[in-house]
Amino acid sequence: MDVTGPGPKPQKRPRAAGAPLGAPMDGLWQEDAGERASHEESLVVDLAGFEGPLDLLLHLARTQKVDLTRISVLALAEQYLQFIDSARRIRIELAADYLVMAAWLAYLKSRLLIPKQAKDDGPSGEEMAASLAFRLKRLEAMRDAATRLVNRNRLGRDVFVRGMPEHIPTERHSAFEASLYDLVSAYAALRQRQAITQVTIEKRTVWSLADAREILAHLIGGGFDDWTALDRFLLRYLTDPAERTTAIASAFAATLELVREGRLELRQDGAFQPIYLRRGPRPEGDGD
Amino acid sequence: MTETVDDSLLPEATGETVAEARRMREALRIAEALVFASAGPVSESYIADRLPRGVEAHAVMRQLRALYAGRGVNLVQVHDHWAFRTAPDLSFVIRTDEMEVRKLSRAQLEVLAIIAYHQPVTRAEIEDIRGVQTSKGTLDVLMEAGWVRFRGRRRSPGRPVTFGTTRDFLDHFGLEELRDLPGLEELKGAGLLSGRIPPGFQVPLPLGEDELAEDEDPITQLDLEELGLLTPGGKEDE
Amino acid sequence: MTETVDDSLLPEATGETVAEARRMREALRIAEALVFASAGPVSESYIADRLPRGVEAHAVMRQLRALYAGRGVNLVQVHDHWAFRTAPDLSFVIRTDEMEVRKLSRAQLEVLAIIAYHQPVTRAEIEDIRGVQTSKGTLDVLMEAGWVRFRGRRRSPGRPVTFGTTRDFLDHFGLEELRDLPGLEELKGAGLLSGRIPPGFQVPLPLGEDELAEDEDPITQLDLEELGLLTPGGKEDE
Repeated sequence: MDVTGPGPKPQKRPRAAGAPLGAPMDGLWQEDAGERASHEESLVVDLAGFEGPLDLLLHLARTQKVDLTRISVLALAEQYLQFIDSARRIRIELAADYLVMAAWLAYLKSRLLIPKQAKDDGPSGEEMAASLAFRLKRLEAMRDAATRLVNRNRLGRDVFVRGMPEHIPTERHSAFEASLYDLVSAYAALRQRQAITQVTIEKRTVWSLADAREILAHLIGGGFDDWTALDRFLLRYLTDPAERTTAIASAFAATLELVREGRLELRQDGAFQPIYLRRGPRPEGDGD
Repeated sequence: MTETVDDSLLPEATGETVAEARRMREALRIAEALVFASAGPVSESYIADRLPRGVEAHAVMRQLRALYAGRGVNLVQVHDHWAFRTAPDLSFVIRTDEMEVRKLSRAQLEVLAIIAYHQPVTRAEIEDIRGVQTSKGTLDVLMEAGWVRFRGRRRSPGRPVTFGTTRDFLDHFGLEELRDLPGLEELKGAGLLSGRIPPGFQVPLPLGEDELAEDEDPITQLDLEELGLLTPGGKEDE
Repeated sequence: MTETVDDSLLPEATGETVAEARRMREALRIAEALVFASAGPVSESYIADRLPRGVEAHAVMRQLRALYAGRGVNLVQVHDHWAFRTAPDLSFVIRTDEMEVRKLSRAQLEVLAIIAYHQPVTRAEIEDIRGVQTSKGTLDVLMEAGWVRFRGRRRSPGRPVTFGTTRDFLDHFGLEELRDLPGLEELKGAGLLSGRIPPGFQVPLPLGEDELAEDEDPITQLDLEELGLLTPGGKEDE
């Protein structure tokens, strides 16, 4: 992708094996799966160049070197999860988006591997995979479109306006000029200025109930018609071991709240058994 | 050169056609002067208001465009506006080192493309396509550049504001209409612009950082005990 | 049109003259684009430096001038510099409505935005939101622009006049209705408001144009007279 910005470019940059520290993560995925373990020490995971989990997935898909319609979603999920695991192992702080995607992919993987149950009316693993492939394709299409757009003949670079305009005809009947953007940004700036606040919010070291709710709501999305032991995936990917207690507490409290609102149902077969979730009778909630 | 056009109209001219040809010639001159004088695109209706009576503005503009085709300066249409622009193949002569076109970051460019191809589009939809939250300032920069604008509101719960592109966007990227966006038809044909994801599970949406209430305290162990959520043997609330 | 020029050169063309005609044609295009895009008159030597080899700049410029003679735009020579100018007889078209378009000042924009979002709003409330006094001129300018109007009177001590926006306001800013103004979420989403805003911060949803607030009375003839906007006796003074 050829963009004029100084933005990061997650292009494939071939690296020699045993690349020095600071090598882009690309090297990681050009290793053979078998070799990976032995090279792990010298590999550095770098998320800086990526714009979110979908971008990372797209990059991984490209390294499969096949048409996006024919990617193996299973292999892709596997690669992504390994990537997240190695990032966690070397204690890279990952944004929640990446972790939520990991939880979702772990779930997808389980759906793809475990045969569909007869009474199971939820979306099949294949449907989920198709949906992911579609989103990757769409993102790639937009990337290409952006490249084509920016490479057109642009005003001020390839094509020029009259350098010495004699008069700018106006159609405005008003003697004043202002755009909606001018108006709205003036308003926002004014309100911001007036709303000075001394409140400073400390960085959270624990999950708030709101965090947990938000994450759960995003994960539930439009699916979950059947019982799913999702908490396993959530906990595995969303938390540091140290934070696990608070995460369990918050996630569980959030779950109960969602149950009360009818957005979720819960099932547990016995003490210390996995907790199953499924969509409740009012999945949309009351809207927020 | 308009001379030539008139000549071709004149050979067997009656009084009527002579007058008509003269009107057309005058209309071409006026339209040419109006558009030439302005740096920005001039609306066809503005031109029409200033043409001699009985002359059809669009026909005039098309004839003027033909007159300038292949020249060093071309007449281009931007939606329902017209502008003179230098021929793209001559950029090498005109470009100087001081000229700088606005640089876009990868994220800005992507958001711009999504807005252009999917408009009217809400912020949530942009984020859904990119799979990531739109960072502060991205939309702001695009709006400040005058390429993106608030379009209206979607008639759906919450009535979210929709974004679209402006005429300046078309002008800047040399597009006559949105229909001329490169690859638009193929993308539509491939179902990539419908916004509809195949049936099945939705891939998780990006987490909106801002959507998390900031006026909320994290839940503590103590709170949970108070709420009875951590009492051993606590009954599930189903 | 350059086609025509070439044709006239071509009748008995040998390979040599074809090449020469092509060079001339290219030289005309380059000169035309250069003069068009330049911010001031262009010196002939500057043009000469950019023409194909073996073409004589002055001959090119004279031919270009002939090409534009009688057209809506003419190529004129000022000492040894060249520039395009509107044909003198067409100045009436260019000058017609020489209404100077002014940009709204920061203060005017702010007051207008407050009126748009918070309407119906009194002057005291505007000042309260802005935290500064509003000069009389500011509201006058907005009313004169046709964007702000008296809406009614608040049923509170002193019965202060309330302000609101007009239909022209919506037209100018490309809004279908007041509810299309971006709200809190969208302002944040577009990066215009930062995430760090206190809880309880709200962006009001403006009341539609024709709706009166519960504590609002419509403005009457009598009110307008009182405000000195109508001369007694009902003669409008607009």
